[in-house]
Amino acid sequence: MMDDLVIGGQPISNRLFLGTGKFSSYDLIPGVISNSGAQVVTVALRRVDPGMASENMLNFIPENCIVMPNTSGARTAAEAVQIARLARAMGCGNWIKIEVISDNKYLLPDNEETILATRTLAAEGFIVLPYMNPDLTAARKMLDCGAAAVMPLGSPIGTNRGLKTRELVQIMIDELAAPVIVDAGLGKPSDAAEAMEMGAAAVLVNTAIATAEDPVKMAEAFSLAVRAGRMAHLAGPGAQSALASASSPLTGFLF
Amino acid sequence: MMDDLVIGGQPISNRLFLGTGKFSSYDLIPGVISNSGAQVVTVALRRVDPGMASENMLNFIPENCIVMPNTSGARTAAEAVQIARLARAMGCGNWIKIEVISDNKYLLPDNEETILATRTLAAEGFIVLPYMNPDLTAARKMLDCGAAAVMPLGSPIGTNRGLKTRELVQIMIDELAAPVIVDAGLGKPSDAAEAMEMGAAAVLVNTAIATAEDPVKMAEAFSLAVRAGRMAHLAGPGAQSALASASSPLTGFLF
Amino acid sequence: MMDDLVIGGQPISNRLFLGTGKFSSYDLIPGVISNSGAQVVTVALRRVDPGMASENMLNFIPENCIVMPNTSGARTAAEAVQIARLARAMGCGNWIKIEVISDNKYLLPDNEETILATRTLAAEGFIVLPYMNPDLTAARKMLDCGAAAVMPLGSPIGTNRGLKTRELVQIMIDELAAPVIVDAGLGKPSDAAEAMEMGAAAVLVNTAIATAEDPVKMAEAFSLAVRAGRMAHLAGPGAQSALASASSPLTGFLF
Amino acid sequence: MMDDLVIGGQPISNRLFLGTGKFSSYDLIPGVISNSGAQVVTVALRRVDPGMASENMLNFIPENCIVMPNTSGARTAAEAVQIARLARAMGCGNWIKIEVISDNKYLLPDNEETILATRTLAAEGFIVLPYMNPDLTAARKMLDCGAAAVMPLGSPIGTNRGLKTRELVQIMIDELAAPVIVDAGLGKPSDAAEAMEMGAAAVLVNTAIATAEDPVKMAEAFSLAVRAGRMAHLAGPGAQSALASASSPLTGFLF
Amino acid sequence: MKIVLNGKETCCREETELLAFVLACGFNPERVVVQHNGRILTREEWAGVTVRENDRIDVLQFVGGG
Amino acid sequence: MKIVLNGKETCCREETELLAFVLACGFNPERVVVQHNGRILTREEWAGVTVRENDRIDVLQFVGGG
Amino acid sequence: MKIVLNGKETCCREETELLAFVLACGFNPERVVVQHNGRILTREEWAGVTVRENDRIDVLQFVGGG
Amino acid sequence: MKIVLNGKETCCREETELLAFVLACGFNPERVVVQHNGRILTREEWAGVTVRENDRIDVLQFVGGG
Repeated sequence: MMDDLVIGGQPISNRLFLGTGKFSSYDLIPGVISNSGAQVVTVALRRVDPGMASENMLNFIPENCIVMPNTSGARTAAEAVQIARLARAMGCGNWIKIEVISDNKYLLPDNEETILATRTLAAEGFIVLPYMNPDLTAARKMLDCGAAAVMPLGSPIGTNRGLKTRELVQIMIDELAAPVIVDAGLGKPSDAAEAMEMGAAAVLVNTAIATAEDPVKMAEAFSLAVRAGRMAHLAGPGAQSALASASSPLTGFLF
Repeated sequence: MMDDLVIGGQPISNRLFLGTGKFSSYDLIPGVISNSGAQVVTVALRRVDPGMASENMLNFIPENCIVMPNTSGARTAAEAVQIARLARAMGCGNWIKIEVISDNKYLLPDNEETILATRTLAAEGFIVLPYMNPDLTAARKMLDCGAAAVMPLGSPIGTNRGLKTRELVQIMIDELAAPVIVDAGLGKPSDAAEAMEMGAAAVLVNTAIATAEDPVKMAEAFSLAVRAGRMAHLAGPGAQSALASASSPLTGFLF
Repeated sequence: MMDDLVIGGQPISNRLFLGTGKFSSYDLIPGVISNSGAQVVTVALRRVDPGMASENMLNFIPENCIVMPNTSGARTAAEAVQIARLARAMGCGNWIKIEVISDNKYLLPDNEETILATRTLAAEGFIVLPYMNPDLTAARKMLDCGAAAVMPLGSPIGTNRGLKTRELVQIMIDELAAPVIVDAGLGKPSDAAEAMEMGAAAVLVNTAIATAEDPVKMAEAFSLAVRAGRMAHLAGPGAQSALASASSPLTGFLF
Repeated sequence: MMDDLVIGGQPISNRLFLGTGKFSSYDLIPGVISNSGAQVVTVALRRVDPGMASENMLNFIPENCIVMPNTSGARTAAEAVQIARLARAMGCGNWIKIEVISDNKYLLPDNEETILATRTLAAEGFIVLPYMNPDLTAARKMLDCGAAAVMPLGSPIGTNRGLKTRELVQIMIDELAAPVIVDAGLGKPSDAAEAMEMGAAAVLVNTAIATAEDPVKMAEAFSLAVRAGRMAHLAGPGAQSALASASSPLTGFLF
Repeated sequence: MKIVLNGKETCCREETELLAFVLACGFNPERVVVQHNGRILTREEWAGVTVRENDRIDVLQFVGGG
Repeated sequence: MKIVLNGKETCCREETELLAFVLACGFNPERVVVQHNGRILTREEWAGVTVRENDRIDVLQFVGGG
Repeated sequence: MKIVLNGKETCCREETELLAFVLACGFNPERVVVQHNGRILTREEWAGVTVRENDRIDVLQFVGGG
Repeated sequence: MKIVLNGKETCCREETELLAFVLACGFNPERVVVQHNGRILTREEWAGVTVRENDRIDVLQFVGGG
């Protein structure tokens, strides 16, 4: 398609990336994916004990989706690298969302370790999308190390607080040639639309959908908003002005 | 349809109302209407001089649209009433957007005169939608006078500044049983989505679409955003939190 | 003094007006007034029953303060007028803050009734300061009726939510020759400073001070902030820019 | 004094730090310092050519001020270290503001290099205050390396755009035991007051004062605002609420 | 004969029926609304109204507006 | 004898001058304002007004308010 | 015989091929990935690896995550 | 004799003590700091250092900065 986002050589027409955590039941996920049309879906990797009768996450994700495992649980680059390798051994492709977090309260990422992990994993052939604290210089380093895109946070993970970092994210979008994907914190479709209007390449949403009263409907709402924001970005918004300007003609008045 | 907005007895499924001013050519309007799916379309009434070879505005609006003339040019209730009556004599129905404005710089409305005009026109059988300064008490009076909805401004007309009056508009939405339609100032689809998420019944957009580089595409973007915002409102957004909350499980970590 | 605000012929050098409601004890009020240096102080008028051993509010207000009674409790212009006349009969001067409120949840004022009360009371020689919903046209009418200043709300009374109405208040300040005093909702000294930077003539603060852990210290903080904001307004702030501009010289670098 | 900020063993009672760049004349600086009461003053180090009859910057700074040279011009940790050592050789003490910047458009810092420079300079006995992109994890590393405080930006240098990074800065303040000083971008006294209310230990302001029409008056305005914000932080602000709460009593109404 | 058309003084040959006047001016009757001395007329009324000296006629149409 | 004091029906021994009534109720004349059957009285007028059966008396004072 | 399975000490009857171990534990080989003494194994390697005393085995699978 | 002063090639009559060089250039010793071939010198060291062909000398001072 004309306006596809291409990452790792794969064209992606739906710019809403979907996280699969926190849903009250995996059974919701197929509906969420189909209603949103998401093509990129994140998962986490966890130890499973014998006898734990957990369902296979992958059964709930359509074949044609790109599965992007994250490295949640990693506190260092080395841990992230190991988790990424394990994830790849699952045989679902070579995309990886790097998450290196040492702060348990706000789950803010460690950019320095994330740069290191990006270097290693990109060199090993992964399609690397690092979750990061918004920081132009750090983003440049990640891209220099081979990241396919950078994913700055809008606000802390799971807070639904929206795009609180817009000042720094806008600069990243304006200065970087690579895709900037806003990940974490977007709470409402209007937040996602705003990110896209600013020129974000995509957004990754999880909590806002998973914690909605009706996650399937909310997924569709986010999907529409992402399309709206992208379309507005392409349509070239009119300028803001301080003073009013009549929308009806200023001539031919009866009075 | 299940989620129609009903005004003046007419079910309206598309909650994006469209203004038709400021387009570089009327030829854009059919595309804008069809791409947005707008069902309610505003027009203005102006004197036309002999020999002025202007095209017939109405030819550019599909038959099935509701035409909502505005009373632009009115500085008093009496003037608004006369313009409304003239507009009705055009034979396009009895909807009227009351605009009474004495401030030429910010085009801010005169709520007091608007209340008076609402009373008269509602009594004469018009479907009255008053454009107003956001004000709960004034809105209550307009509704008591028979307004079918109230239309507070988001920011001054034509500024594209967005929903700067959200504090007062949210209160109106929460307290009034009647539809609250945000009119004026919305500059981007995300603004429209936010208004709808807050519970607005609809939004009226003109300048943001007419001044976009590609108005037809922007109209579609707004239409998607309005649907997104409405859907999110119905889907029940999750709560915001101050602290982060992991979207991946907090157990089963490898490290 | 050089930068005095003059209202009703009285020069006022301290632009923090103080409300006296909600303090845990009247004993706090003298400290609050002296630490803030407030010169205009509001009070309310209430029925007092025989045997109610309440203290005399006025004993806690220094002689040189201007006492500005409010008309709280009034739901109509007529009630506000009667309360104002009673307040004047107390013999503490002829200032009056008009409050006409019919909404008990958000305590939003009725601008239409407030205009009527302003007309009557100004004609009777009161110095009239109407509390109002921010609205340029309504403010013009109040001033035409003889108001000495207008007092738009920053956010609903007692919410400490700050200057949520800045868009409309800024327009009022820019367009009106008379003093615009932001009343209600300011929650922190930075809110007050911002209002003053925008060109407000003064601010009226009550809840933010009365509900602070240390009201006397908070009163001083507000007083400093009001001075800071006023001084900044007079000092002519530099322009904002989108791009950075080094604060250290761009020549003579070692590297 | 009771509320002194202590950095590098030195008690500082005035929490407005002052940058000295961009003033139209050094002659303004003594007035700016005395009117603001600033005790910490930044300077830059630059090559000087023979015959350049420039005045001695230090003559304009009172003896009792702490001079804090910055490392502007450094693009790497090594360059910052060399500039810091040169600055110390000037004999004005051992404070140093680390600035490592490779982005010339937004002047955003390089946190990774800044951490390295912090480690080296702290080990050499400098009192190190790194200018940084707001990032909790990077700040922790700087503090672990011996930084005396961290100085996240409010918005890009010289933009006067205000505290656009409040979300990330608030987290830093809440989580770090060390002083957080907001540096760069604060445009108005209300911005400074807000930073202090949030719990910032100090603010560093340059452009907003230097580009004001009256820099001496603006310096005083900032100084008042910083005191106001600090005092409010200590006074314990009351809570915000969604609903209104009357500031006058709800009993004893006449009507 | 002088009339005031849309607020401007205008010359007119002779008294004439409003409908004829509207057509003579080149207006499309389907798309305009007419006010005669401040009174709004339905299209049906045009045939029965005569334009006379000093009459005020306003002819309005819909245009793009917001 | 019944009067309405501050909106509440109240018993009163006998007709009395307003000033005496105010003092008998324990009000401090310096700090209250009085309305008699809806008419606002100055303090000087209190001595000349008699409180009678069914009169409505309102006594108000300043309290803390915002 | 003791091994460390997913970080917890676990008893095991005897030395066994990893593939058999995985199946015996009830894991679905298609949905898990296994790390043996810190080395990530492909599924093909499972048959050739023996689980011995004190080995560290980690078995992981995908779960919902953001 | 050529030296590099502040990054620019500069001519110099002859080898000279750094202190003399600084004074000859018109710098105020109290207000500048000097780097000689990349080594930062204390003011005390100036007297003992000779400026030679191809030396790199940097002379810096404080200026207004933020």
